Amino acid sequence: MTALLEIEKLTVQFGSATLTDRILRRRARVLRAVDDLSLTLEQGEALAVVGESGCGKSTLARAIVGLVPIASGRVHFDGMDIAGGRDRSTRRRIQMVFQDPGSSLNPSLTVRNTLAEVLKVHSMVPADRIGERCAELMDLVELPPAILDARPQRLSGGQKQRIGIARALAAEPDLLIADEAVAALDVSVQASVLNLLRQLRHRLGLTLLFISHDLAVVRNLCDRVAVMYLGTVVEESNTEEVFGNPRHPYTRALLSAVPRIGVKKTSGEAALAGEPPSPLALPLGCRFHPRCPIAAEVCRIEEPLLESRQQHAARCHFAWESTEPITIGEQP
Amino acid sequence: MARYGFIAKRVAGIVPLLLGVIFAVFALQHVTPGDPARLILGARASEEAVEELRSELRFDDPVVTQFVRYAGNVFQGDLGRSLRASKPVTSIIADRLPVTLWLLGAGVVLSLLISIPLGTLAAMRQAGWADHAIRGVSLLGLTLPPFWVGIMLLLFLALPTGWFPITGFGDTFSEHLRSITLPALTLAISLAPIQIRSLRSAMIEVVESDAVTTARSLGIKGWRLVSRHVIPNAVLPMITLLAVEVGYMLFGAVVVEATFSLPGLGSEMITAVAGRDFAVVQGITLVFAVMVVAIHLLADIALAFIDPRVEMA
Amino acid sequence: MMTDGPSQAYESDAVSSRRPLPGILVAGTVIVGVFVLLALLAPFIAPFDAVEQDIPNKLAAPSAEHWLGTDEVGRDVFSRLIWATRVDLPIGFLAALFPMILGTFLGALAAYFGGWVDFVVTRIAEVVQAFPIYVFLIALIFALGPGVKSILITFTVVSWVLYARLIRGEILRIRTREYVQAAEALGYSHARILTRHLLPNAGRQTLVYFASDIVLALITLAALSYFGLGVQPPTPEWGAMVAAGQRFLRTQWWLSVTPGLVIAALGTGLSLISDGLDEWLKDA
Amino acid sequence: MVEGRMSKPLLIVEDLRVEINRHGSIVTPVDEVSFELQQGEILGLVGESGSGKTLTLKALMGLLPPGVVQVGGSISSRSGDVLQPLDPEKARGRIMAMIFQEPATALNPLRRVRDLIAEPFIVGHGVARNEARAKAVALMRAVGIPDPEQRSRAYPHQLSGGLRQRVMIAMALATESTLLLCDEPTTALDVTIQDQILGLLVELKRERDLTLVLVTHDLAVVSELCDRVAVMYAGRIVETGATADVFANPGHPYTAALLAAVPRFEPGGGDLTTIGGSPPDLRNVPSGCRFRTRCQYAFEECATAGHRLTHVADERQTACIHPAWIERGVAI
Repeated sequence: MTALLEIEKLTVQFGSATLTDRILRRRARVLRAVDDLSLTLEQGEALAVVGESGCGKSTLARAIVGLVPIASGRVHFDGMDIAGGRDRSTRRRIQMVFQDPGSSLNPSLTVRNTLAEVLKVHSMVPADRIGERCAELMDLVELPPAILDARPQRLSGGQKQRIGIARALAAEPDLLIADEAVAALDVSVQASVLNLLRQLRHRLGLTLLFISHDLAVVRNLCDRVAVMYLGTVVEESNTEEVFGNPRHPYTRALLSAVPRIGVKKTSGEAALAGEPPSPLALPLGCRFHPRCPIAAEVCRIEEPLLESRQQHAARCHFAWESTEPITIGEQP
Repeated sequence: MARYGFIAKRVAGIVPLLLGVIFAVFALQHVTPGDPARLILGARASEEAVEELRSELRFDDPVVTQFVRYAGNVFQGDLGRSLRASKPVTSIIADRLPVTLWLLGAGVVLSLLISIPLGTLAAMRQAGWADHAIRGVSLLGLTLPPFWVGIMLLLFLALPTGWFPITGFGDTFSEHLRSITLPALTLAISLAPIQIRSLRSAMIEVVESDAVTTARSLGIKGWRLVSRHVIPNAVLPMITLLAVEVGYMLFGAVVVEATFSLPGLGSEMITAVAGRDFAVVQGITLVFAVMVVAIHLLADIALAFIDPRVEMA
Repeated sequence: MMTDGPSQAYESDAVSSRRPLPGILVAGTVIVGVFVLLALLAPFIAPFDAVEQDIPNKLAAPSAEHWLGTDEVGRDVFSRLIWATRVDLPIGFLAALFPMILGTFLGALAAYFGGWVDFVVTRIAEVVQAFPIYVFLIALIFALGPGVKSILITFTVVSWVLYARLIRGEILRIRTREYVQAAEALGYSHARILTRHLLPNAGRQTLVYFASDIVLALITLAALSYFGLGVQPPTPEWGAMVAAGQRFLRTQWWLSVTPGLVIAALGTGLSLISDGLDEWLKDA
Repeated sequence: MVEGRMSKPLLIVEDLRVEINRHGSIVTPVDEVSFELQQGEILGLVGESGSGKTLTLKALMGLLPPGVVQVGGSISSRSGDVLQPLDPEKARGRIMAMIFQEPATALNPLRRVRDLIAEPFIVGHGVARNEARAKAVALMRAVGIPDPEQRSRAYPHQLSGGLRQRVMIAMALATESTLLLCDEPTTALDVTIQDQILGLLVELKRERDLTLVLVTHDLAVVSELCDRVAVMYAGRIVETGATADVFANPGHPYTAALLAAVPRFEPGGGDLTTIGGSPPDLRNVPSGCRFRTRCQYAFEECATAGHRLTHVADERQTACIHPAWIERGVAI
């Protein structure tokens, strides 16, 4: 396998020093949504980025697609550096599926307009084949061609989400980024969209970056998982390794916090106390230490590095203290 | 506290705004086609007189110099002299301002007396006949020209009854009150429809809001619900509306004063426009603008005190 | 157990049932349509000329010949009301259209590009808004001189601000919508994103406001003419007719009353269109 | 119809029917809903969007939105040994309180937290203001808000989502109601915060002897928390029973399909089972069983059968008339 996407020390920040800040010589309120993050995505794999809201996973997705500017770091896509900007044809090769079916389609365009626009702008097919191609795309996402002439407000959430996928596929991307693409859907619809994504991935040889907060969904779909906390990756490995042998205390907490069918909660004990600190004021040392059940003195002082053992990386001073697998929340 | 920071920022922001306003007023004489001195004196004035006026008003200086001089004068309280009345513009404004303030005060109070009960009633009886009637009347009210409403009041109230003077402002307090009644009512009729419509939708939004539903779920009801949860949240958009409406309000005042020949700033402005009295038109325009800026500022300060969230803005 | 069928059934019934137009929108369109017809067909409908004087027959009471009587120089009031439609309606329309075009353009640029463009547009708008805008209108018309041309110029200079603020706010709101981000991800040009994805969706509120702004423009135009600053005599204009009739209020009251009613009727039609559009476009 | 089998139900709902009249066409989002709530239990009301679960809850509270009306059915509550019709106007804030989905909008933004929590004490129990504020701070501590003294002076917008939901819970507790109706209380929260809040609810229930109704779309949350569950589909309850029983051995094809569609927390991906078709348009519901158009077990009688929950075992009821499914429910 070769790397399709290589991210090195990526930083994305919001807000910058204003004029008043400069006059008053005060520290600018800069929010580092993604902080010194490195990640590699192999050709054809499905990598999940999981984490809670505010951890920067959506910003990471937007930075890769080129919707937010990159403050520093290297982003290499198929050998090209795209951190500083990209031309239209490179842009086409990275597409995104969004979260909210209610706002992901332009309400004033019919489905056909939406799809045809992609085909036209990027000259994907000759002009006389556009109608044909639209029908093919509908077929690809398992929707009847009659929907082509409907406007989004007449469609159900699941249908809209499929059209969002079709729009991305119309550009024939190499990398598809799905940002919480099934989070807003009902269980039964979610299942069918997940199945669709899995099929498409294998059929079209897509590389998939799947952003999600839902660990069960991730386990169902992805080969590899990266866990993010406060802007950076704290653990990364293949799915079974992360779920079966989590090395970072945050991953463990996350896994045991997920409610499961068949497990009854009998006490008020929570997997993790407190709430994440504001990304505007990151704690010194390890950024997880204020909530960490096993934090020691070193954690308050020294920020751990993302340390790797046998293709399993974790950003914790004690990740590899003992190599015994830790199992969490065993099913009865 | 953060809200004081917000207010300080807001007050500081006024200075460049006022400069912009003064510039716009100053620019009025420069957008006028032709020689301003000639315009002021009229076509039949002699060339010497025009020349004299031009050098007196220093129209030949560079525009920037003229503006700096004009702004300097304004900040010192000198708005120039009226050529027709040969008086300082400030003294004319001082004479006329009280009448306009009377009219505005009475008009706004009257309009709120109309709009608050009607707007609340319409919101509470949403989609009932009272709501439909109130919405219909306020929609019609939006379309009535204020001067015409004034004339109708004269025709159907003042003329048949003889209770209200048709023109003028009188000399005593009770005469003022009688003279101001119909003009204020006219102004109120032109302001109330917008207020009713906004208040209605604001009230409906608040009553249906999650926050009020929560309060009701806790058993809070009756006057306490209205006074602690509905009114404070509905007042916020009303304050904003009154501030936005002030521009329209002042236009209404100008129209109403002219209709009823009330000796206020508005009728003076119309007279000055007809007499091409530049300095007076500029001065009154400036006073009106300052009133708007002041009211916007007051509204923001009021919002800052009611709503703890403004610090985020 | 159950297999995935051809995904969810297509809600065909929902597609075929288009939402009906609100009644008030239809009613408003009918009213305004009547006025448009009056303006177009004035030469055929109006029984008399608009400006020809008939001094001996001045200030006549309503009669079979002069339905609404005659004015102070003997012109037929009914005819003048009809002819005035040709003046008030197009001027009112243009006095709202020009500011809409300018305001939408500037507001869209400000919102889309941000930075210094936004800074400049917002600051100018703030200054214009510091004036009570219709009073500023009087001052500007005073400076430019009365007449249709200065009316249109001043309306444009003054009331673009409201449109600019409206469209700017809407675009800033819609810009965060995912379909706009999708368009950016697809590498569409600025022009395409603005014209195809932002403006059609941001423009709904503008359209609603436009209809009600024509009412404001009509009333303001009438008021300016009432002051003698608007349309100049002898051209028939409703506001000027109210003013001319005011002198005869005690005796020939209909001279002032009828033009006001006509303004209110047209205004009501436009307001109904505005409210109806709002309702119709709200959840579209 | 429900026949009371267990002793001392706290609340009995019979044939509840709610209508929406929109542009002259009437839809019935809640139809023939009957259930009993036992003292001290947690009952889950679970279903997908549009199933009528939230409106059922709001009907109990008498807080249906404008234009939505309860047109039939009865709700009675027990006081002492007597069952009497429930008057929501009187019961709100006395015997029952509600916890809402969106803590960001559910709190009055203009009032300080301590005044929000103190208000039910003042209104419902005539406590003086200062004493009520002191009690408010104590409650804040009880629901696990750190630094309650200091936080009590904050405004809602200054708190995080998790803390706001704790404030919401404190407000409900301040009414000293023993019945808490929770409408998707953790849907807006992150998984670790959800874990904390669910734990808090379990603790509070035990400490204060509360009875809870939990409306949610999340089957796993139901499984973690609820003693009994009622599954809703298109406005009707299709199955009720002890949560563990229902989930282990569903007695209605819809419940079974829903459970199969949830991605499980187990190794290995693979296609999820989905439900064909989509929930019916409420303006045009199928006759008889509303699930029959999507049900692969449907037979002729499903089109004509009236809606009726049948007891198949102790505490188990199903609306399915198919013998095989009745059999399944019995066979525990």
